[in-house]
Formats: sequence, structure tokens, C-alpha cells
Amino acid sequence: MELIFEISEHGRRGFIPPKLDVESYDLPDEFKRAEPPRLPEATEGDVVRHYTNLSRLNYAVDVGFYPLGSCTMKYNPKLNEYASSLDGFSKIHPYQDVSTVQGALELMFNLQEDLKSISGMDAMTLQPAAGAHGEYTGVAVIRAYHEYKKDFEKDEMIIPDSAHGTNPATASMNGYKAVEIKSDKNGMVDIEELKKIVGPHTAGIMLTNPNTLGIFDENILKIAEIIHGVGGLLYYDGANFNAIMGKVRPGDMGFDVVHFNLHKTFSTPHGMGGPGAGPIGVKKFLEPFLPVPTIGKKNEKYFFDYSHKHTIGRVRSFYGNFSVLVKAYAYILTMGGDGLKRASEMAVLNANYLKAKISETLEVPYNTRPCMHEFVATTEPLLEHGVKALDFVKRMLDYGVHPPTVYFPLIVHEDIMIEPTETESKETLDKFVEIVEKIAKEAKENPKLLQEAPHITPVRRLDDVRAAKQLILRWK
Amino acid sequence: MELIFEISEHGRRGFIPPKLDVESYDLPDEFKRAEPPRLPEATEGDVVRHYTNLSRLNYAVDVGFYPLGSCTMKYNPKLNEYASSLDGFSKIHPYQDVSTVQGALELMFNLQEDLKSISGMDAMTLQPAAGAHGEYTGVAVIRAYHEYKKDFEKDEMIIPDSAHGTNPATASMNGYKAVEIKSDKNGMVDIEELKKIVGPHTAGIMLTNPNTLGIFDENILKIAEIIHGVGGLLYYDGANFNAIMGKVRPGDMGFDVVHFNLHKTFSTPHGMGGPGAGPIGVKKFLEPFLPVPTIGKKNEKYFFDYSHKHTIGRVRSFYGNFSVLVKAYAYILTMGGDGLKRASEMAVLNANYLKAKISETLEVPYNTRPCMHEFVATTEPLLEHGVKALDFVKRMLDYGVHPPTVYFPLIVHEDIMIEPTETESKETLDKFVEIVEKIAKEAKENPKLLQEAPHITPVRRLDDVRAAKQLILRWK
Amino acid sequence: MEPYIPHTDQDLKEMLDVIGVQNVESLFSTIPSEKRINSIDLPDGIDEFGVLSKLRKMALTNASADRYAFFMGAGVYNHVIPSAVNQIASRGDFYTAYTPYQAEVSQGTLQSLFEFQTMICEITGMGIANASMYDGASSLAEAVLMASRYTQKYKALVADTIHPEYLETVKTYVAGPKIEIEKISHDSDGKVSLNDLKSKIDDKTSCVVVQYPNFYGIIENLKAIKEISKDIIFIVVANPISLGVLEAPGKFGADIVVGDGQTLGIQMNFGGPSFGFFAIREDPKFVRAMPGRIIGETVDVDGKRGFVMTLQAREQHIRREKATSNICSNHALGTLYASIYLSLVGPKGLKEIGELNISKSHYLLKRLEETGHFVRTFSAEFFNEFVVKTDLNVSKMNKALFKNGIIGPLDLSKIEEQMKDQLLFCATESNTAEEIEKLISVLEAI
Amino acid sequence: MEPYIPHTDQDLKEMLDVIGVQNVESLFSTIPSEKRINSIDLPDGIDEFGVLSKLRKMALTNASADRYAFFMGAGVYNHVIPSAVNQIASRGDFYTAYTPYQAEVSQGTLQSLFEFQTMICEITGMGIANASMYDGASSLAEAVLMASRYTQKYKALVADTIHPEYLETVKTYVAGPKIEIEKISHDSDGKVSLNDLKSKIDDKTSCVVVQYPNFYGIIENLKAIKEISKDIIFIVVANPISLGVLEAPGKFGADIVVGDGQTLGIQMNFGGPSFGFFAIREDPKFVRAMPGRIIGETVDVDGKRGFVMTLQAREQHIRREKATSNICSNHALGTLYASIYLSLVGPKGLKEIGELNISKSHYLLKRLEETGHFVRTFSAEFFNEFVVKTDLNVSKMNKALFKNGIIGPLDLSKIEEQMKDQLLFCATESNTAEEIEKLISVLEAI
Ligand SMILES: Cc1ncc(COP(=O)(O)O)c(C=O)c1O
Ligand SMILES: Cc1ncc(COP(=O)(O)O)c(C=O)c1O
Repeated sequence: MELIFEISEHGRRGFIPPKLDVESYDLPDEFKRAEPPRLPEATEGDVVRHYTNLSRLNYAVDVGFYPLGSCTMKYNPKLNEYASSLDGFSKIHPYQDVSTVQGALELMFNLQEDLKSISGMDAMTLQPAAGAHGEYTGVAVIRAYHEYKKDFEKDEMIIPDSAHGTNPATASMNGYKAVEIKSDKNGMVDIEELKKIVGPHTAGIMLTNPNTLGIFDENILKIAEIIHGVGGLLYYDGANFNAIMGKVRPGDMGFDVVHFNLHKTFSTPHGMGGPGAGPIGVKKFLEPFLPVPTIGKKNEKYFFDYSHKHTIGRVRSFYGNFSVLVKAYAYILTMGGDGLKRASEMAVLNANYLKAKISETLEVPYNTRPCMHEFVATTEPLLEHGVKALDFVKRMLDYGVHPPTVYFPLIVHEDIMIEPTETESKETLDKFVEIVEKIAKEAKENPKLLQEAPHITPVRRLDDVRAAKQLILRWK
Repeated sequence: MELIFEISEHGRRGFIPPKLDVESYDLPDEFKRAEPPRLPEATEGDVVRHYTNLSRLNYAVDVGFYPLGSCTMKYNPKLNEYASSLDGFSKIHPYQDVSTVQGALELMFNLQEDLKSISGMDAMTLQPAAGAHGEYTGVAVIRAYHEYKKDFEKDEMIIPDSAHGTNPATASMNGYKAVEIKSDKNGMVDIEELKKIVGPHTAGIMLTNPNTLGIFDENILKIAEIIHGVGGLLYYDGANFNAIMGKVRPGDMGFDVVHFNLHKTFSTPHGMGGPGAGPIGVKKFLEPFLPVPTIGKKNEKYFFDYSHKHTIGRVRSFYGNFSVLVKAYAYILTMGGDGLKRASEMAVLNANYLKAKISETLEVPYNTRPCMHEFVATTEPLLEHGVKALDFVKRMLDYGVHPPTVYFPLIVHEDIMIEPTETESKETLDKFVEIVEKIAKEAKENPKLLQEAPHITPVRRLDDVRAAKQLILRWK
Repeated sequence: MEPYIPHTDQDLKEMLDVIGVQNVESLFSTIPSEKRINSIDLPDGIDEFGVLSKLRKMALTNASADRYAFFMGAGVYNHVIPSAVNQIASRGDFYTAYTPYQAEVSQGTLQSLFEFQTMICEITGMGIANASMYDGASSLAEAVLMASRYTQKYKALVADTIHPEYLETVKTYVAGPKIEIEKISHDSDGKVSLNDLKSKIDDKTSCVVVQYPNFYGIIENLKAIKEISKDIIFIVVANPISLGVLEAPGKFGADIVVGDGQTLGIQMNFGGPSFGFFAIREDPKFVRAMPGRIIGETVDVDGKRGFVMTLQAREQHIRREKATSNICSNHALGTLYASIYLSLVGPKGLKEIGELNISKSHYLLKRLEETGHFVRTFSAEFFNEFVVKTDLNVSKMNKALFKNGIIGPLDLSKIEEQMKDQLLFCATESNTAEEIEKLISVLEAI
Repeated sequence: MEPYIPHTDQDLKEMLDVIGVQNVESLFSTIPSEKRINSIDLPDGIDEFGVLSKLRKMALTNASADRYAFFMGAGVYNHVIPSAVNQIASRGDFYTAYTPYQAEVSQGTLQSLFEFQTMICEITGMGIANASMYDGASSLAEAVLMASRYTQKYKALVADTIHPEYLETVKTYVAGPKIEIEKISHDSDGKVSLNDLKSKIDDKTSCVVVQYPNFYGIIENLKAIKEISKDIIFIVVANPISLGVLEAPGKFGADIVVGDGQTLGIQMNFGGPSFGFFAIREDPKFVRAMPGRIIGETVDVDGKRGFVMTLQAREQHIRREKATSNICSNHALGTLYASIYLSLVGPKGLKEIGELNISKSHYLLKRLEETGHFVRTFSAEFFNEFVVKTDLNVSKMNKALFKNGIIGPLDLSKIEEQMKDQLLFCATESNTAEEIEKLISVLEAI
């Protein structure tokens, strides 16, 4: 498709600003822009067509099955979109007097309370803008806590080798050394190894549970004991919360800090990569360290609570991604406690069903117990046919489904990581299994079909290497 | 694609109705439905995906150039969509007390006034739901007028052979004999012929001007004189109004009744075939015959005016397609008198430009004067290569543009009728010309390419004959 | 104006050059100069913000259902609409498409219309449905015309309990073909008088028309009517949202079922647009007399399933003055709303919604009766509307309600003069118990 | 809950059979039983109408810009948004897509981000832009981190005229890598004190940060600042909607330009989400220190142009603890709003909008001064905000305004205690003359 700049024509306009209805003020020339930016010049029709056609090149949850492991691409209810677009939510200013935005504060307060119930934590902030932002905030809280206790020795954050890249990156940003802990043969944290590496330097551990293999770490209580034993804290990466709602709470497992990905577990849309929202919850003793403000309630009035004594400060402007919060809150109201539990149950059921079916075709490592909401398979045996995991999933595009995550977690070679979510039906899963079987057969009979895939997409396999070498990062 | 019924699974639900919060009342069994209708059973996600994917199979103005002659597929501004969706317009009931809907009435009143200005008529009704419905209403007014004058002899409606099918059909529905009048060599009403067929039986004539060939009938004043001379009335089919705004008014040309297609000239979207809106305007002496109610204004208050003494009654429930009227009104406000005039000018400019370019490739009959907003070309010479107009335009689908109208008007063989509208750019027209040239070349070199076209659409050429023979009109 | 028109000065120049004229003006030379005008007597165009400010102001003066509770029905109803309906139907790929003349690039439209036809058949219990008419009233008018066209008889018997505006519309439409309309009266229970019906049937009779539930909310006895009217074409005007609980008209032998689709997921819109539906019994001869577009299934050259407009030989663009109707543009977008709505609610939801309407309206009636100010006018069973006579001053009552955020019932005397102090109340699934109690408390305080 | 979960009892049974377990419960057997719970302490789910009724009630208690005139800015602004922006951006094909990991089926996302990067470069006058950060404040924090990472120097000079919340955010972020923040004061005209700046630069200095226009609306003298700060990394926080009229920071030698995108077609949303933008000078080495996703152009195997995420070796999923940032999800949807907005307004529109902001705010100032109750605090040139000191009781004043449908200016004492009786007023192209006169008349009546 042409770029919007390529259909631009000097003199065209897509929007006419309001007429000036007061006297005009002319800025002194020294301030004025010499040359206008080369923005597109197009009619409203041109712009609408351009973006409509672009959108039709996209795969999306509204288009089909999206089993992208770790990303929880569940269906995003339209009710939530509508609710967040109400004028009373979308057209309000963060600095309005609180008396004029009580409904907004009530919603945020309720959401804090609900997330506390779901996670078993004692205090929440809704401020972080995404999962990694929640991680950043949570680890900053941990750091502030240790510093408050004058425990300046603690400079290491333990992170499993199966962890998401944001975990070690977050540790670094907070000035911690990321210490990798190996997984054992069951895909869980190696307890013996853990005992060896913990010590006075241990600020804490960052864990997802279930982890990125979709495996629930059964030793979690033991891990908590070990970490707490050396004065460290446990951070829960909530990206996989969709597996455990109504089943177990991070707060009860010993975690001190937890983040949610509202854009995963609570069905707010991913928006081509964002915005999300990554609220964090903490145990009581960490509440004074939370960023300000949180939302409080007194005498049936809601207010911004700036009273956190040892606050880490702010991690962004204002109070969080409010309209994302509205969507998540609408979702919680709709689902209720019973519905959230059922969501986790069906998510886990779907993953186990798919695992059972797919393990007939592909190898599934660590396959000794039920998985949780996702699982990892590998196409490693197909390497002998010259077929890589990437080839395998690119071929899926020809069959009209979105591929699972590939090459993550790093500890399984040629892995594909499949998370069906609870909103997908058995028929959809069965169709996916059929596709996997077909492709596995093709891999042996006609590997070229995979190596050169995809064939019928809007563009075919793109040259990543060229992109990184000949850096064209903008139109000129 | 699967039908929504084919993805249905017993027990699934896409919407949960409100809970019963009053005591339940049980209808006696005799009234109750024995077997539920076999409606789809699907989740919200299933339904959203189904319709999202269906929509992506559609061509639309938001997708590309749509030069469908006679249909005025201009760009439909998003502002108008937004305005009509405002709660204060969309969530009001037609029987609310008028004091509670003054804004709605004001809008309708203003629209009546604006359309009067644009057309040169004295009174308007906004009630008709489409162009043909406007025709029906207008001809009913003419009939009522003749009957009121006890002129029961008048039983013929004169209609040019180039007319749209709705014109003769409308005449019939109103109990008139449709009398066809031939076009002369210039594509205009044959005046000599007209003189011959008029007489005491002549109730009136239905004309589009410019007509469906895109030709402005220069003899219009003469025609008016002839028809009025025998006591007949002139009906203006406003489908082609987009050619003449700010240039000439039907009321000034001698027309007694005129309809507008708000869904053409005033940019309200066509909605896959409707809804439209077909307001009609009449001269003062016909006002008593208009359907009731129209909108009146007295002492700055708006009211429903039921005072039309000889009203034909109603042609539908309530007052018209109100939300379509909101869009048209928003369009008129945005364009203003100056903008509407410019719209017609650019529509005519685009058509003449395209005609000049395309006449280098295809034959353009009646090409002695400037055309108005559209023109007709013919692929007749390609018949010798076995290529029909239908083949020619089906091939356009492969090039990603929507074909013009074909086989209408009936008086030109193998014709294609092209209406670019004013919202299309020169670049778009130039690309279209290129495509026409390419296809014309292909027609000679490789006619099969056209005969078997389209090749790359979601489905290929469909079997109309089979559809009409093996009547499958519903899923079972 | 400019944001919609792309022509730059440069474009203009180049294009005029190609055409070979000096200016745009000269393209209009074929218009008789003595009638030419130079401008339209309207203000100049204004910017988007200005337009929206004006329109928003107008919209805000209207009392709308987001701020008021509605107890008014009478042909247009305030139902709950799933959020997904509007969000999908407002995709430009749907609403900016034309009639699907080019089937290959219109399968979205065509398949959805085919599915719609099926859904209409299912809920009405009929065999064939078209792809929509303008509204319920004009659908009915077309049904009456079709009956005469098919039977070549020219007397239609119409229950006087159908919506008054539908009756007026029919009366307009029959003027051309000169069909006589005879009204059938109703009994004191609010149902069609079977005796009156019996007495009026003769061999000029083309059809009998009843509404189900009727204008007063009463559920007509279709079975008895069919038994009396026998071979005469039986036309039923149905409220589709009631058909999840009420037996399908097709089951009682209806020949044509028409109605308005507003209740299926479409906003009230001050009365329009919604769409009219039109269904008939399965009959290959009968269908050829049917008005409107019909979508059929077929295959493409590769044998792949696809959908096209079919039986077009009935229509105006082919048959011209002999067409079954002059209808061209229909109300396809409305059918999309209905299809999405029906797909979401499903058979179970439609039934539950029907039951909610019944329970809410009956509870409302009970509470009204308890105030001592309202007495039912008709005794027969009803769906979500009913008529009561009141001893309160109607206009005072409705004003008091309005002040309290309630749009009250329809004052029937505004529609039929002799129905003084008679009110048509409506309650749907959207009326909460809280709203009903509020209404009652306002009434009690008058 | 049910409308989102498809599992029927039949499905459940069949699936459990395949898995080979008795019930769903047993799939959770790996969770330590002593910590298992059986339910969540929350009410059961409610239906759509019920949810919407609750939420609508909450929304209605908020005073929103469709019913109130806003004279408040301070980082979030009430601008006019073309209707087309929201209508296109709310296509599910966009907002329900994930990060474009599979480029072949994500060209819509990727091309639009590539176009966005270009637009950001154009308005800021920079060479390279990323595909977004969370918001303006976190973008700035990341810019400060990047400066230290790149220079290996650990002192940042930050103008005390930047948005206070941005400053707080930066302070949080520098705690980990231990970057020292030193504030630069401002002169009485409201601009950065060049003397103070000069005095504080030393060879530990990694960067200097200024905001343009600054928190008080003042247009900083970027040229002079650059001259003083020379090779130190020059970070400018810019309001993008001002850049149609104000000279681009890139023209003054900015190394990094960040800011918040809310002003480009995004609703106020109570402060979020919008998006942060992040642009740098064109420099193949510098770009490798940049945080966030970057989209690049390439070709497919057939040579057709396409777009992919590139330079991913900087990012957390590849580089893990050595990544340039931990950012993963960004705010891509916000960039879509901005891209559509900028495409619609174009260069001419952006300029006109900037001019409108300038004229409206200057007119507002003049009218305020004429009341005799307001005196300007800073004398330098401003864009659409300015600070005045008032002799009115601020809380009384804002209450009076609110009663009259106006959300008044920001009381700066709420943000900085020492700024008692100082108000930050804002006027944009959305504030009509009528609104301004209304404001004045209310103020005069106090
Ligand atoms: C396990 C895990 N942790 C953290 C994240 C980061 O979340 P976000 O993308 O919202 O920053 C992700 C997201 O992909 C994840 O899968
Ligand atoms: C010339 C002409 N007249 C009448 C009509 C009928 O208008 P509508 O489709 O709105 O009923 C059309 C529509 O195609 C037309 O082109």
C-alpha cells in the first residue's frame, strides 16, 4: 500500500479548524516555525480510506484465533469499549476538583478493592501503564523498602532462566544485578540451586507462577521461605494471572508485590501493542512505598491519597490509564467472582485439551503434569527436514490463524508457546489442531512450503536483516 | 465463509438479558411458542468475528473508488455519523410531547427550509424513506391533485426511455399507465414525439435532468410548456441533483414536484442498500396534498403540522428517516451554499475530465456537449472479441476498483455509466483511466481474462442463473 | 466544505486543459441561461466544531432515553441493545457500501442479508423473506397490494386494532390500484371481532390484516381468524421481539407476515430509520409476486458457495412498469442491526426478553391498578403494552412525570379522539423495578 | 459472564475425556492444596444492562467537557478532535491486535507506526522516532536514562519549569542508576535562567532538560539554551500541537525530543492513556541507545515493500538485563489516533490550530486583566497557557465558575505551595468567544 505521504497533494485538507472569533494575536517572528512540517495533505475521505485499508491488512482478535503464548489474547467485550467512551469518563481532566469527578474516583477505588480481593494483597496502585511498568514500580518499591531499612547490601534480583525479558531488564533499570536461576528438569525453579545463590545480597526474586512454560511451580511455598529467610522479597509477575483466578492468590503464596496485566487477564484490548495497564498490589508493610496518589474513601467521599510516607514518587503523570481501568472494571462487574473463576478454569481446560491433542503431533517438553493456561511445544525434530519453528508458524498464516509465540521462553529450543484463552471454543481449537497436523505433515513432505511461507498474506516473508542494516526508519 | 448458523452450538450465548426484578407473570400456555426459532447460538466473540470478517469481504466507499453511475457514491463524512448518534437524536421517541423534542423538530424544520432554497420549491415533506418512495409520494400528490380537480381523464404518465426503472414502476403503483417517450439523437426528450403523445390523458411527465445519460435536457422549458399546456404536471427525479446545485433549480425550470435522494446528493451513506431518505418538494398549489405531518414553526416553537387539507395521507409511519435527516443537515451546514455549489461544479468537472480521458479508449455516445455529473460509455465494439460490458467491468474488480453501473440506461447497448462524484481526486481518476485502458487492451489480446474475471476476489464469478433456478433463499 | 473535496488549483487547471474548456462555468452551458443561478440562498459552510456545537445544542434540548425513563411504546420501543450491535454495524465497510450489484466484492452484504432472511423466516415461522422494506407500515401496504395483485381481488379487510399510522399508510397505497379497505371492529376484550370478520368476507376479499400483538398490546387469536378467513390471504403484522415467546404467525397459517424491525437492536431514532420485514409462505409462485430484493445462494465458477441478488425479474430495474413494486433502495443496514442482535441474543435470549416484557408490563399494570386511578380498558391477554382509563388529568399527569424524569404513556386521545382519558402504557426489559416504583410514586403524589 | 465463554456442558465432557481427567478441578492439582481457594470474594457477575446502568451512573456524576467549558490545561488539554479520528481508530482490526510480532499479517499496524514515526520526526524536526512510550513523563525519564547510558555521566540538569509530575517521575527513575538531578531555576519572565544553567554545567553533566512551552505556558529560548549547553545532551519536552507554529526543537539542536501525545486527537481520559513520543537526532550510534520499539522499512521475498520491527537487539526480549529499557507493551493505539489526527489536519491545519490557541489565550488574558482582578506573573511570550495572580478567593471563584458550567483554571498552590493565588489558565481552539465572555461575566459578578 502507498504511504499516506505518497497520496498527499499540496493544498488538500481533511479538517477545517474553528474560525477565529476573538481578536487575533500575532506571535513575534522569532518564535515562528520557518518551514511547515511535511505532514500529509489529504481529504477526510483519503485519510479514512487509507486507514480503513490498512486495518484490513491486520490480524486481530476480532478477526480470528490468536493463541499467542504469554499474551492472553482473549476476546475484548464491546460493552467495555462503549462504557469507556462515555463522555463522563473520556472527557474529564485529571486536575478537576475531586468533587466534580467522584464517579471516576469511585470506579478506581472499587477497582483497587476488587484487585486486592482477587490477588490477596493489602494495597494497590493503578498508576503503572503496562506490565513492565508495573514490574518497574514493584521492584522500585522493593528497593525503596530495603533502602528504608538501610539494607544497602541487597543488590541482586533473582530471576529464573524461563522469565520474560522484562524481568531482568526491570531489575537492571532499578540498579539491581539480575541473577539467573536455572530451571530444574520439571521446568520449575531449581531449589537446590536457589539455596546456593541466595544470601545477604538477595533483594528478592521475580517469578511468574504459573511460569512461562505454563507450569505451576509447586515449590512456591518453599521458595518463599528461602527468599524471605534471607530478607528478600517476592515479586509476582502477573502476566499469567489468567490461570489462577479463584484458585490461589499470590498474596497467600507468599508474594509481597504483584502486578496485574489488565490488558491480558482483564480483557482490555492490546491496541496493536498498547496501551495496557499494570496495577500493582503490595502487602501492608510495603504500602508506605507505593507511588502517589492512590484512591481513598472517607465518609462516602473519594479522594486522592498522598499519605504514603515513603513513596517512591511517581512513575508517570496523573493516575494511570484511566480508560483502560474503566474497561477492566466493567469486565470484573460482568464476570463477577464466579465468572472470573470460570474464566481461569476454562482457560486451563482449553490449554490442557490443546496440549493433549497437539502432543500427538509435536513434542511437548516437561509434559508430566497438567499445564495451566498455556504450554510449550517444540518443533526441534523438524530441524532435520530443514524446518525451523519460525517456518512452522509462518505457514500457519496461510491457514488463516495467528501463530503462537516462538523462541520464548529461551530454555526450550525451537519452541512454540500456545495460549488459547477461555474465550475460544472447542471447534476453534480442533481446527487449530488440524492445521498443526497438516503443517507437520507438510514439513516432512514438502519443507519448502514452510520455509517459503507465508504465501497468501498481504506481504510475504519480510527481510528482517535488511531492515536492521539499511535502517529506513521514516519516509523521506 | 461459514454461515452464522453453521458456527452455532447449542447452549452458547452472546448476550444476557437483564435480571427479572419484579414478580414474574406467566403467559397462559395457549399463547406460547411451541418450538424456539433456530437462531444462532454463539458467544459475543463469535458474532463479532463473524461480522468483522464479513465486512472485510465488502467493497465500500471507505475502501475505494466507487464510480457507480446514478448512485452518487460520494464520501460520507464521519462528522455526520457522530452527530446522528448523539443520544439526544438517537434515543428519542416519535410520540414524545413536542415540547420535549424541540431540537429534533428545529432540525427538521431547518432542513425543509434549506431544501426549499436549494430546489426552488415552496413546501417540503421529509417523510419518504428513499428515492423511489419519494417518487411514489410525489406522483400520489399529482394524482390527488388531478382527482381533486375532478380531472379523472388523466391516466397517463409520460416517462422517457432513458428513465430509471423506479419511474415507470411508480407510475403503475399509482394507477397510471406509463407512456414511454423516445430520446432523440442528442439523448434528450424527442420534442416532436412529445407533442404527439400529450393530450387530455396526460397526468404528467417524470424527468431526471440531467438525465441518466448525464445529459442536461436543454429543451426543458419547452417540455414544461407542452406538459403544462395540457394540464399535466412535471415531476423531477432528483437522483441527479448532484449536478446542478447552485446552478439551476427544478422549481425555476417548471417542475411542480421534486424529490431529493439525501443518500446521494447529501452524502448520507447507502448502508448496503439503505436506508436513504427521499424528501419531496412541491409548488404552493400542491402543498395541501402533501402527506402529514410536516414541520411548522410559530412563535419560535416547532410543531407537527397536520393542516394539509387534501393530504394524500401517510406513506409510512412517523416522520421520515430522522437520523438520515440529521446527517444530511450536518452536511448542508458544513458545505453551506458555497460548498454545495462547489460540490456540483467539481462533480461535473470530474465527469467531464473522465469522459475526455476515457473517450480515447471507449466509445462515448451522445458526446457532443459537456456532460453533467456522469456519462455513459459503451464497450459494444468489443463484442467482436466476445467481450461483453459485464466482462469488462468484472475485470475491474481484479484491479481493486468498483465497476460503474452497467446495462443502464437501457437505450445504450453494452453501456457502462460512470459517475465519479466530486470527492474523488484527479489521481484516483487517472488511475481509473489507466485501468480502463489496460482492460481494453486485454479485451483484444486475451478476452478470456475478462470473460473469466474476476480472478482474485473473495469469490469468483457467481452463477446467477442457478441462483434463480434452484432457489435457495434461506439456510435450513 | 473543503475537507471533502480534493481539487487543488493545480488539479483544476490540468483538468480543464484536458477537457479543453476555459473554466468550470462553461461546463454548465447546456442549462438555459435565463434560468441559471449563481448561488444558493444559504449561509456559507462552517467548520466541524461549529457544526457539532450547533447540533449538540439541538440534541441536548431533546429528552432522551439516556436521561429519561420511557413508558411509551405504540410502535417504537425502548429496548436494551447489546453494545456489540452498534460497534459492528458502524464499520464503514458495511454502511458505506451500496446495494450489492457486484456480488463478488459484496459477499459481506449478501451473506449477511441471506442470514437475515433466514432469521426472519425462523422467528415468523414463514418460508421466504425478502431483504427488507422501508418500515412496518410500508411493508404492510405492499403486502396488501401483493394480495390483490396475486388474487386479482380488490377488497382488503383490516382490523381496526392495527397501528393507526399503518392503516393510514395502507389507505394511501390502495388509492392507485383502487383497493377497497373495510375495517373490522374489535370486541370489548380488545381482540378482532370474529363475528364482524365473518360477516365481511365475500368473494371480492383479497386479504385480511391483523396485528400481533395489536396496537393496544393485545395478543390476537390468529388461529380463530385463520379458521374464519380460510383461503383469503392472511396478513399478519408482527412485533418480532415478541416472537421468542409468542407462537409464530406461520404456525397459524399466515400467508404474509410483515412488521417493523426497530425492536431488534435499533435505536428509537425519533421513528426512523428502522426497516420493514416481509415474509411469505414457501411457494414458488407466490414469491414471484413479492416485492423487494431477495438474496439467493449459488456457487462461483470454482464451485465455491456465494450469494447473489436473485429473482430480479420481479423488480423495477428489469420489469419497470410491470414490477411487483417500485422499491429500489431498501433498509439493508437495519437488517444488519437485527441480524447482529438476533445472533447475540439467540433463541434463549429472545425468549427471556419476551418473558421480561410480559412480566414487567403486567407488574406495571398491577401497580397502576393499585393506585386506584387506572382501570383496564380491554380484558384480553397482552404482551408489553396495555390500555387503561384514568381519572387523572392526563396532561397534568404527563407533565408531572416529565418533571420527574419520566416519559409517560401515550395519550390515546391524541390519536383517536374518542379515546379520551385512555392511556397506552408500555414496559420493556429496559424498565427497572426502580423506575416503575418512581412512576407510581409520582402518580400517587398528583 | 457467559457471553464471553463458549463452553457448553457437552464441550466440557468431551474435552475432559480427551485430557483424561474427571473434572476441571483436577487440572489445578499442582497448586499446593493448603493455599487453594474456592471462590473470589466478589459479587456474582451481572448482565450487560446492569453493568452499563452502574457505569453510566458513575459517568454522569463527573463534570465532562460535553457539558462544561474547560479553562484548565497543565499537561492535559481539551482540544477539538475530528470525528473521523475516533471512528477509524475504533476499528477492532486495529485495537484488538497485539504487538506486530507476525509482520506479514500486521502491515496495518506496522505501516501506520512507520508513518507515525515520520510524522513525529517532521513536527519535532528530528531524524528518528520510536513507536511510542507510555506517556510524556515516562518518556522524559527514559530520555534522562538514555543520556546517562550514552554519556556515562550521571548528572542531569532539569529546568524547574517542566511539569512537576514529569520532574517527580524523572526523580523516581534515576534512583536505580543513581543519576543526580539538579534543578535550574527560572527568571522572573518565566524562562529558564541562562545564568543558573551556565553555572551548573560541569563535566559530570549528561543532559539538560527543558520544556517547550514550559509548564507555565512560556516559550523557552531553545537557541540560547543550546548555545550554553553545547555538547551536553539537550532534551526538550515538547507539546506537539504547538509545533505547527513554534519552531521545531530539532532546528535548535535538540538531541532528544520527548513529549505527550494527548494533544494530537486523544480525549483527556482523566489523564490516560495517551502516549509518549520519543525522537532523537539522526545518528546510527545514538539510536542503538534508544528505548522502545522502532519500525523499519524492508522488502518481502518478492521484493514488495513491507514494514517490520527492527533494531530489536536493544530490547528486553532479546537483550534482557542489558536492554535499553524494560518497556514491552507501548502505547501504539495512541499513535494511531495521532497519525489520523495529523493526517487530517495537515501542515496548514496544525498551524492554524496553533495560531488559534495563541489568539484565544492572549484574548483570555486581556479580558482577565480588564477585570482588574488578575495580574500576569511571568512576562515572556506564551502559547496557550499563562499564570496570573488574583485578588479573588480562589476556591470561591472556582466554585462560582463551576456553578456556571465552567471548569476554571488550575490553582497552582495545589501543586506548589508557595504559588498561592496563582492560577494557570488555558485556552485552546475549543474555547469560544462566548465561553470566554461567560467566564469573565461570572468573574465580574463575584
Ligand atoms: C510473562 C510476562 N511478563 C511481563 C510482560 C510485560 O507486560 P507488558 O507488555 O504489559 O509490559 C509480558 C508481556 O508480554 C509477559 O508475557
Ligand atoms: C435516476 C434514479 N431515480 C430513482 C432512483 C431510486 O432511488 P432509491 O434507490 O433511493 O429508491 C435511483 C437510484 O438508484 C436513480 O438512480
